[in-house]
Amino acid sequence: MRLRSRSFLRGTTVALALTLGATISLAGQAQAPAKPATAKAAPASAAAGKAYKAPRTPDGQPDLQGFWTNSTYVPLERPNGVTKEIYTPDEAEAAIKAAALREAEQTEPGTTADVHYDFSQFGLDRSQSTFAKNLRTSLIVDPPDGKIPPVTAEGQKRAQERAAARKAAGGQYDAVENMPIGSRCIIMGGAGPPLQNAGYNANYQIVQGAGYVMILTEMIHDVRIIPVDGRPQPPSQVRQWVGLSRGRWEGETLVVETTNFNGKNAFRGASENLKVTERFTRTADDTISYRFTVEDPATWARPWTAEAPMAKTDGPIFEFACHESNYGIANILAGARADEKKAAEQKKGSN
Amino acid sequence: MKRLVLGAVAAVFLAASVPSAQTRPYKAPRTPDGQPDLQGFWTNATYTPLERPNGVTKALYTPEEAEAAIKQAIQRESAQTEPGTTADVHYDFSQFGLDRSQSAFVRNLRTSLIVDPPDGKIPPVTAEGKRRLAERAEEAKKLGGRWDSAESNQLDDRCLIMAGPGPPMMDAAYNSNYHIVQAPGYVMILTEMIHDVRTIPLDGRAQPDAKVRQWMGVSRGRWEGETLVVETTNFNGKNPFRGSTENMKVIERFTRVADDTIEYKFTIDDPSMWTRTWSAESAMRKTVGPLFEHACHEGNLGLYNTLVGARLEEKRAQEEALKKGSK
Amino acid sequence: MRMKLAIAVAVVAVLLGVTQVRAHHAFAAEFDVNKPLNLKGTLIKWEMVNPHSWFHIGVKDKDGKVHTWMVEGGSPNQLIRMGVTKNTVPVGTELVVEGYQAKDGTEKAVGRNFVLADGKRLFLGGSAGGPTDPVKVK
Amino acid sequence: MNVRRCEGAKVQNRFLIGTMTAAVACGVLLALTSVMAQAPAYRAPRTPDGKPNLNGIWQAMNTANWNIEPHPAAPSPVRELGAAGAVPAGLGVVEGGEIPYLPEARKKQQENYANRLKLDPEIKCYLPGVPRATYQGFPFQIIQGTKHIMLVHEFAGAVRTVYMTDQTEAPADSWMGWSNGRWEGETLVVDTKGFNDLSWFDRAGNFHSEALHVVERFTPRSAETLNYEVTIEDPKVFSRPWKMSMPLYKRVERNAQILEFRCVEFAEDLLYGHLRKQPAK
Repeated sequence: MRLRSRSFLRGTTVALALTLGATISLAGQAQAPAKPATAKAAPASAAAGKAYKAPRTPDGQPDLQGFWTNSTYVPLERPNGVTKEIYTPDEAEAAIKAAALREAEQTEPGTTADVHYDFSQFGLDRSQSTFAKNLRTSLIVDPPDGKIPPVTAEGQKRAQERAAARKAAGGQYDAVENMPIGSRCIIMGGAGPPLQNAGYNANYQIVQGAGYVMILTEMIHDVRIIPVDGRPQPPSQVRQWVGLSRGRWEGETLVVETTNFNGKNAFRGASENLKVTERFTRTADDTISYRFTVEDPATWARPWTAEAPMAKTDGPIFEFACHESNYGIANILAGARADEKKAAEQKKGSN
Repeated sequence: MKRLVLGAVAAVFLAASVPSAQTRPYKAPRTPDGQPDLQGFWTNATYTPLERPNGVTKALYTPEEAEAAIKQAIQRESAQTEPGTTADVHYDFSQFGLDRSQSAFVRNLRTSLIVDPPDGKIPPVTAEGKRRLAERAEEAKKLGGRWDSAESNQLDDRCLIMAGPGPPMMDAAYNSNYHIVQAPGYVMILTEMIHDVRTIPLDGRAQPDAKVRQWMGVSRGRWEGETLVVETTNFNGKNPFRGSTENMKVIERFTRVADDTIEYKFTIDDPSMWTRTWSAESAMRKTVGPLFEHACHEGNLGLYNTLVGARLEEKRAQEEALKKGSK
Repeated sequence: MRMKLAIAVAVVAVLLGVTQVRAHHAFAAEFDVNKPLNLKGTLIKWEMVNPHSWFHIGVKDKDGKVHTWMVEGGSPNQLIRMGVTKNTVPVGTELVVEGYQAKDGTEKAVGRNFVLADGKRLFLGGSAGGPTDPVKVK
Repeated sequence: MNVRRCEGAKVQNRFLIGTMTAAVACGVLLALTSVMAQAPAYRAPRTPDGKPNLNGIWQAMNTANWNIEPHPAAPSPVRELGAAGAVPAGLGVVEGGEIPYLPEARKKQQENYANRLKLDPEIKCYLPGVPRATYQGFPFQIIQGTKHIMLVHEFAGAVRTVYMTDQTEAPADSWMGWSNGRWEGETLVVDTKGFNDLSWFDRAGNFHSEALHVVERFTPRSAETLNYEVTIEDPKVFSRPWKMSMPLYKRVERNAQILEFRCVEFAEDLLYGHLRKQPAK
C-alpha cells in the first residue's frame, strides 16, 4: 500500500493549499463562475413570477435543450435533527462539504468495503463535475416537514408482500432475476420519473422537436419522448417501466404527467397506480427548476412534492451501453456458485 | 347436376391442330386498362396425357378416336375396386364429384400434350441430368421410407405444393381449377389446390437476384398482342417438374381463343436435365366458380394418421418378432 | 479555472478515497476481499464500456508466460466529458494494479488503484498536469 | 475509394458531357446508383428554422433484418417457433445484390450464420448498431432539435445523437457509433464512425469491423415516405464501399409513439441461466 500513502501525502499538500469549502462550492459553479453560488440556489419561488424568459425553439417552445445534471448533495428527505427548511449559504456550503467528505471517506484496505475501484480515478465522484446547488435542507418541499408522508395500511401491506416475494425467490445471487434491476442494467435511478440524482453520470440531454420533448438519461441511455400535442393517455393495459408521459406547456413551464407504470421499478415503494406530475421551468440560462409531485393514494396518505434543480453541464453523453458488457453479472453469479461449492466441500471435509 | 351437364355438353374438341392464335378471328374482350381479358374461373382438367402413350403413333386422334379414348379413361378412373383389398381402402371419388368427368374438362384431339419433340415424349436426359437424378434418389433413400417421418413423405401429402400451380400449370387430377384476376400491371392466377397464387408483374421489371428462389420460381409477364407470355426462373428445385432442376426456365403463352377457352402453351428449357427444350400445348376451359378455400395443411389429419399408423405397425412387428424369438 | 478547481477537488477525493455507496453493483459479491493482489503488466486493451470499463493487462508469471487479466475500472463516460479518449491510455502502457481477484477464481479483478510504472498514480479524471497534480497519461 | 467523390462525379456526369473519365474511375459505385435515388425531386415541408422536416416516427417494411442480401424463405432456426420464426423471402436491399466481402470475411459471415443462435447480438438484447437499427422492424423516432437530431429506437431503447453543430471525432468505440450530420439540400446526411466490431447488419451474420464507416442519407420522397440510402465502407471486411437503400414509412396513427422494448430481462435467462443456483440435492 506504499503507493496509496504517497498519493495521500501529495493530496495533503494540495488540501492544505486550498480551502476545501471554496474548492467544492466553486467546482459546482463550473459553468458560471462569475455568478455567486447563492444566486441560482435560492429556493425557487413560483416560476411565473420570475423575470427570466427562456429562449425559444424555432417552433416557439421555451428552449430547454442542452445537457443538464441533477447531481446534488441535498437529500430527498430532511435529515433528522435539521429543523429549518432553508440553509443560509454558509450552512449550505458546510453541508455540502460534510456530504462530500462522507462520500470521499477512505475505506480500510483488506476490508470488504475496500473491494471496489476508486471512483475518483474515473471522475465519478459528484464533486468532479457540475452539481446542482440548493439552499434547501431537503428536496421535499411538501409536506413542510420535508419527509415522505406516512405510508397507508395498503402501502405497508404491499411492502410486506414485496419483501416476502423477494424472500421466496431466494438469495440475491441465486439467479440473475434476483439481483437488483440496476445491477442488471434494466433501469437506474436517473430515468424516473421523477428524475433523480443517479449517484454518478446524473446527466440528461434534452432535445425538442415540433410537438415533442425528448429527455435522454445518460445511465442506460433511457429515453423519454414526451408528446406535447394534447393526446390522451394510452389504454391502461399498456404499462411501462418509466410509465407513459404526456406533456403540455403552461406558459414558461413544461408540465408532464406520467401514469401507466408497470410497478416493477417502484419509486419509494409506490404502486403501479403512481401518478407523477413534473414541472420544468427554465429560470436562468444555466438552470432548470424541476419540481415533481407524486400521487399514489394506494401508498401515501397524501401527495408530496419535491424540488430538485437541474444545472447546465457539459456534454457529450457517451453511449452508456450497460447490458452489453455487464460482465459483473456473470462474475457475481459465478462467484456465488464458487462460494457454494467451497462451502459444500468444507462441509464434506469436516464430516 | 349443372356440372354434369356442362361436362357432357362441352363436347366440342379443342381444335388443337387449328392455326395459331395470332391469325384467329377471335379477339378477346378487354379489361378497363386494355389488356386482353383472361379473367374468370378456368380448368385445365384433361384426360390427355402429357406424353404420348406407347403404341400410339399419330399426333392427332380423329374426333371419334378421341371420344373413345376419353370414354376409356373415364371408365378406368371410375373402375370399381375390389372390396377387402388394399386398393379398396378409400372414399368414393364420385360421391364427392371429384372424378374429372363430373365437371368441365378440356377436350383435345391430341394424343399427347407434348407437341415438341414430334414424338410426343420428353427428350432424353443429359449426363448431368442422370447424375442429378441418381443423387436425388440417394437423398430420398437417406430420408428413409415414405412414412418414416413427415419430411420423407410426398410434397402433396404434406400439403406443400400440388401439381396444379406449376409452372407449368398441370392437371391436378381433381380441383384443377384456376381463378384469373387482372389489374393494371398484374395478372394473378389462383390455383385452387392449396390456394397457390402466382402474381405476375407485367411492367418489364428484371428477374430478382439468383439467390431469391421459390417453389414456383419467380415469374415475369408481358403481352405480345393477344398473348400473355410468362417467363419463370429462380426455382428452388424442391418440386421438380418431371425431373427438372432449379435451372429450369418455363415460358408460358396464354391466348384467349374463345369466350370459353384459353389456349395454354408452354416450353421447358432446362439444359441441366434435358438434351433439348420441349413444348406442350393444352387449354384452359371456362368453368364455374367459386374456388372455396383449400386450406390443406391446417386440416391434414392424414399425415398425422399415416405416421401414427406406421409407428404402430412397427411396434406390432417388433412385438411379434420378440414373441417369435421367445418361442 | 474550472479545470484547476476540479483537480483540487479530485485530489481531495483521491486522498480520501470514495466509498462504494454509489456503486452500480455490490463489488464484494463479485470480488473476493480475501484475495488481494498486485499485478504488474502492460495494457493490451482498455474496453471503454459501461457499466464499468475493463483493462486487459498482460501479466507475466514466473515462467515468463503472459496471462491476460481483466481488471474492472469505472464508467468511462465522465472521463470522456473531461476529454479522455481511446487514445489517452495507449496499448503497451505499463501498469501496476492493486486490487482484489474475482470470487470465481478466474483471472479477473477489480482495480482498487491503478498506478503507472514510474510510481505515479494513473489518474484519468480532469487533470491538466502540474507538479502536484496526479498524473495524466498522454 | 472515396465514395463522396464518386457521388460528386455521378452528379457531374448527369449534367456535363465529357466527365466520363471520372465516371469510369468510379465505375463500380456508379453501377450501384439506386432506382430510388433517381426518384423525382420532392420538396419536404420545412421546420420553422427552414430545415426539411423529418420529425416523425418511421419504420422500414422489408426483410432486411433477416438478411440484407437477397434470400429465399427459410425455416426458423428455432424448431419450437415453426412458421412464426421462419424467414420470409426478400429481394435484398444491397445494391447489386451481393456484399463485396473479402474472401476470408465471407467465410466468417457464413460461420456467423451457422452459429447465429449463439452469436446474433439481437438475440442477447444488445444494441443493434448502425444501420441495422433503422430496418430492424421496430419503429424509431426522429426528433429534430436545434443542435442535435435524435434517432430514438424502440429496440433496446437504442438512441443516437446526431451532432449537427458541435462535431467531434468519436472519443471511444461504441455500438451505435458517433454520428455527425449535415444537410445537403433535401437530404439529411449522417456520417458515423467509432463503432465497435460487435454489431451485425442482420440475422444472417453479415458483419463489419471497428473500421466501419457508415454514411446515411435520409431524403423525403413524399409526405409519408423517406428514401434511406446507406454507404458502407470497411476496408478490413469489404473489397470496396457498397450501398443499401430502402424506403422508410411514416407511422401515421394519431397515437403512434415509441413504446418500451426494454429487452434485457427477456435475454437474461439465456445469458445467465447456467449460473442459476441449483436446488439443494
